[in-house]
Amino acid sequence: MSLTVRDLTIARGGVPVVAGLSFMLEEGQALILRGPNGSGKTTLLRTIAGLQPALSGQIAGADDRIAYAGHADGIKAMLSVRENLQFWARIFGGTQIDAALDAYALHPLIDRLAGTLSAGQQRRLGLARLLVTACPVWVLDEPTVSLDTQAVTMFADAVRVHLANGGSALIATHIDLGIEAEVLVITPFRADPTDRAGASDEAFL
Amino acid sequence: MSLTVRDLTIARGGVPVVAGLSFMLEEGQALILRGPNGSGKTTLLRTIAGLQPALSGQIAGADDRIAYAGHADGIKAMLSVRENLQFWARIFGGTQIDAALDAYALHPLIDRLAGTLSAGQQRRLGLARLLVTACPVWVLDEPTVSLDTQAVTMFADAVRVHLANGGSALIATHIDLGIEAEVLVITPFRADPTDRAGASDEAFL
Amino acid sequence: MIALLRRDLQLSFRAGGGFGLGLAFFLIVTTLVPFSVGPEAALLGVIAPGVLWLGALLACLLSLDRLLALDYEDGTLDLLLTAPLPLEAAVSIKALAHWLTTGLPLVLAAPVLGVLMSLPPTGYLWLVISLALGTPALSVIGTFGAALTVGIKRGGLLLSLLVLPLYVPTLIFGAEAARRGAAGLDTSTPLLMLAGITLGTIALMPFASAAVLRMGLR
Amino acid sequence: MIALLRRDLQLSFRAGGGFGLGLAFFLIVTTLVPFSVGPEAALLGVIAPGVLWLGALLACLLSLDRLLALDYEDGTLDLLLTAPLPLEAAVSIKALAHWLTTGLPLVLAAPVLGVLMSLPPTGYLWLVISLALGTPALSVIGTFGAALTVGIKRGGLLLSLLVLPLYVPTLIFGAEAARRGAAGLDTSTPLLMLAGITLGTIALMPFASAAVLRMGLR
Amino acid sequence: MIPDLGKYAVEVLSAYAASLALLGGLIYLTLRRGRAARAELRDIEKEVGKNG
Amino acid sequence: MSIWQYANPVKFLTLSEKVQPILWVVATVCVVTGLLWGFFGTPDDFRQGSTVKIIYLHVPTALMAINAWFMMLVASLIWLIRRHHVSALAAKAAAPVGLVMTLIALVTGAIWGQPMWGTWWAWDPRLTSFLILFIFYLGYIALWEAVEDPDTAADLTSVLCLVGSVFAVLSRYAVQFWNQGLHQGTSIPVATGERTVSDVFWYPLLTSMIGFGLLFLALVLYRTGTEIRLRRAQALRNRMERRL
Ligand code: HEM
Ligand SMILES: Nc1ncnc2c1ncn2[C@@H]1O[C@H](COP(=O)(O)OP(=O)(O)OP(=O)(O)O)[C@@H](O)[C@H]1O
Ligand SMILES: Nc1ncnc2c1ncn2[C@@H]1O[C@H](COP(=O)(O)OP(=O)(O)OP(=O)(O)O)[C@@H](O)[C@H]1O
Ligand SMILES: [Mg+2]
Ligand SMILES: [Mg+2]
Repeated sequence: MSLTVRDLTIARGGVPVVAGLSFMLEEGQALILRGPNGSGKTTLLRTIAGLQPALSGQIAGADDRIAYAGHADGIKAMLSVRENLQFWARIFGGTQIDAALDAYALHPLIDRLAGTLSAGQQRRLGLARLLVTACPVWVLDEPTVSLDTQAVTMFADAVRVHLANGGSALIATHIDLGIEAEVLVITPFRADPTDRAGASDEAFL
Repeated sequence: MSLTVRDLTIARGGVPVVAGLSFMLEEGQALILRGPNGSGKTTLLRTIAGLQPALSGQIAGADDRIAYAGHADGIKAMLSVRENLQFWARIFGGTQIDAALDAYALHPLIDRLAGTLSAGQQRRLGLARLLVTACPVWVLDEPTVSLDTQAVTMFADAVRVHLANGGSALIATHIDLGIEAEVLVITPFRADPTDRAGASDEAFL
Repeated sequence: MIALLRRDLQLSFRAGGGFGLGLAFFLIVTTLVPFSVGPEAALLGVIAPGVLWLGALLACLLSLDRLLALDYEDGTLDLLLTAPLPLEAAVSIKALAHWLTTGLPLVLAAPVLGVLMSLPPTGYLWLVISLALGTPALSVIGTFGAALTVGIKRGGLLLSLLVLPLYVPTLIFGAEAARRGAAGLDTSTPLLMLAGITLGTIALMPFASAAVLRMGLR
Repeated sequence: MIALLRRDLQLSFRAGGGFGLGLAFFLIVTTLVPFSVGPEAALLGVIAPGVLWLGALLACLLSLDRLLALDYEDGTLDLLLTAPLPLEAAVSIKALAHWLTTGLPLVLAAPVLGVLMSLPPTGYLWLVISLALGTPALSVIGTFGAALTVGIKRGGLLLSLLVLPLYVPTLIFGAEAARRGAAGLDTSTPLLMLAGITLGTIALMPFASAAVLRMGLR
Repeated sequence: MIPDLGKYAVEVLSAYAASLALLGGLIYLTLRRGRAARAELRDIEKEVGKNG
Repeated sequence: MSIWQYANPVKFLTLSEKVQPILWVVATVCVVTGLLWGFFGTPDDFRQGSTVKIIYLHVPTALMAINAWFMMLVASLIWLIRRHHVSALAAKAAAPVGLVMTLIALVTGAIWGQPMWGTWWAWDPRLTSFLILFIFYLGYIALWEAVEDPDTAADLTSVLCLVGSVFAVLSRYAVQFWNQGLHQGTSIPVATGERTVSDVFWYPLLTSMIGFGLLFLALVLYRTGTEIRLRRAQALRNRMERRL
């Protein structure tokens, strides 16, 4: 089943930021989202993940199939790496965390409290969480922030494996990830400021 | 006056992470700090900024000359961009914020509450803060996280101007900044885990 | 769901997790009362049931700001929202965890503090019963307040302001039951009312909390 | 330094800044007391000075967790530490801002709440005087507590726990002065002691707070 | 002119004074905020008109 | 043509601009007449003396305090169900008015209580419920102030208003139960005897009540207009910013 977005308009703070966006994400495919700061990437990803409502347009194939990873990783400083991963595995109905630990070379850190990890190590843990959710669609917002080159490779490999298994990924980023994927630049879909259809401010204009 | 670090050993969480590190940062010079995740870059920068004590070694030329920018930007969500910058300008004894606004193209956002900016816009504001402090030594920890390419250029330009004015900069990063500068890789200075001289748990070994 | 409960309990026992802090607060407030109103045992005995109830309520209240805000800050709430788990259930579990780590210890500790406050001997049983019946309502109502203020930085005080008036009926019936018990009067009416409030809030509030949480996270 | 004071005041008046919340908490706690101990005016009148002091103290206490923690979370404290401003001064300014936004309103509101609590008429003046003398000490001591717990996530309850014992002397003398005033007795000794505590803490605590803060941020 | 209020003059007058003061305050603040809003909107509308 | 068309802010503004002048005039006339008539034109009560004149302030404001909350409840429901911005903003606009009405009722009651009962305040159920209402107003306003996004604020405050109303009713019963608990029957007869107000007092009181009702309406309309303008200004500013 593919993720289909049709004629989507989204707003942030009552202002539409992206309008008329359509795309389709097939199984086994990755899509890289690009656009300058403030162009609405985060807003778009949150909308697709179901964290905020769209102004108009349809999103199909998203329900309960999405693993979202934003700027915050949902990691408890006072739980160990193992406990953090196990918790998320259970919430999503799984139990196996070994594959995730392998993919991001977290075995040496397994009993460390997550709060004592460095910025990049924490990020790796956050990305490992995706692997235990077993969700087919990954929606990732700047996943490689703070990662060193080696860890970026780990991430690219993990994405490739995920795609090979029939998963798909939607990734917003400013840097090059080394993943062969289509690129969607959202700048052309910048919402026309004079067209405010559906925005919560619309009524006041 | 230059920043001189001699035979520095630093620890994080009671464990030494970097040992025997020496370098010198002249006026007008920039130094890029590289190393994989968890190699101790953040710890080193915080030590140099005076936020934590070194285990051994000397740091000269750092007192009251350092503007530090870490992962958190010291930005109040409920103050506008202008108010945030003005506050820091006043704290550091200045008043002019126009140059800083220019350098990071913040004029259009000047009356927005900082909390409503996108990730990259907030980062730009955090970097603009460096310009109002008028401190000669910049100590920056992954400054370009979340920035788009255009903003990275702004940052590189700002650093170049700062260097041309006799300032200096010490920057930890994983990506390429486009600044001509010496690179210091800290991997070789990784502390020997069996040698725990000076660490807080030394006494127990 | 059990995973969530387990994690919440686990976290509360970790350093900085706050288990026992509510209890300690209860203890301290209760000991401060004699300092402020004077040490006469007769006076203290009269106000003891009320003060103990109020102290328990405040201790409950103060631990509320950790209930959801921590999960909000580190992104756990966003992720839970996208997880295959109804938010109503998640919210109920969190309220349950809160009660287990805060309310229950308070109930068990109350008799000890009763001694400090010269509570009349007849009062102990009723104090414990009324607290045991009433504190679950405090946790559930408090979860609603925490959900309302989840997006607000350090909303602790605002949370108190919103939640305290909602606590009024529970407090009135609870303290009334404890007072009547201490005075040797019949306690059935207030206890019944208290039980009614607790059951009602447990049944209905999770829906309000989940709704409010969805709005706030948007 | 004036910039810091100005910013703190500005922030407290902004949305979510918490100005007035301490006051509201004071009001609510005071109204909850009759609900828990019963409505008799005679009884309330006796415990009124103590309850009002305790309420003011708690309101002060609860606003402490915003005092430094917000600045810690967004990195402002790290930056202030590297700024050319003695940390002792910064900490004092923060305590002053806290008193202006929390303590002072409490002092002014206390007489109104005295009415609700059937405070004897002779008590008003002394209540206000004792609060005016005592609340600055509460802010300064509280800043120390806030500095101690600054690195701890949602340390609000722990903070309360650490600070409450430190508040005991202030509370004892303050409540004693108010009680004696209400009873028409001589209040000079407790008031003198109270003034002494306030002056002493204002002079010395900032050093302790700054020292503790430096350690905590390490 | 003022009617004889007997021994309760203070109470009655202060009740009226306090109420009118509160009402007056409310109305004053309401009007002030209303004016400010009108002025702000006018400025912005003018600016918007200028820019297209 | 349904009345929902006035849920459009602009239409609402136009209409309320038209109605307001008349409304203000009538409200002022009624309030002033009622108060002057009551103050100058009525005799003293044989039992309460001249303090009975306080009734012309106390009762209308007490009524409006409750009605304002009721109006907010209705407006909140409309917002939650039909998402008309005007109703959310009207609820926001009404809250401070209700707060002041509650405060006036409390203050005049307290002043009245001194000569009548010999105390400013007693924990009588009715007074107590009013105090709780006051606190609900405070919390409601504080929540509006604390949430940045206006629509989220509207959502959250609406739910608070609903849940708060349920608990307010509960509190009312709880309080009634509580104060009869230890004392059989309070020694304080609030408003007994006065229920059958004689005509001399009734007509000025009625005028005053109508006046306060209209005044409330006028204030809410005006304040809603203010809120709409502020939202509109913000919307325009956002739009300009985007264009830059
Ligand atoms: C702080 C003190 C007081 C408060 C908060 C207060 C509050 C109230 C409230 C809430 C109402 C209800 C309005 C209604 O249900 O229609 C009311 C009505 C009334 N009050 Fe008071 N009251 C106070 C003191 C007094 C005193 C001292 C008197 C006179 C002895 C008084 C006389 C009345 C009268 C005559 C009414 C109208 C009753 C009716 O016909 O509905 N109140 N007051
Ligand atoms: N509280 C702690 N207790 C124990 N070890 C810690 C603690 N905090 C950090 N560390 C460890 O210290 C090392 C240095 O961390 P630091 O944050 O300085 O790394 P870094 O070079 O900045 O890495 P990154 O590129 O990921 O930001 C890491 O290996 C980390 O795991
Ligand atoms: N609360 C808010 N009120 C008004 N505007 C907002 C608010 N939050 C965000 N915005 C604006 O919405 C736009 C989209 O923000 P978003 O975070 O989606 O951008 P982004 O593409 O993720 O940028 P970045 O690359 O910097 O993370 C930005 O221009 C931002 O300034
Ligand atoms: Mg973003
Ligand atoms: Mg780092």
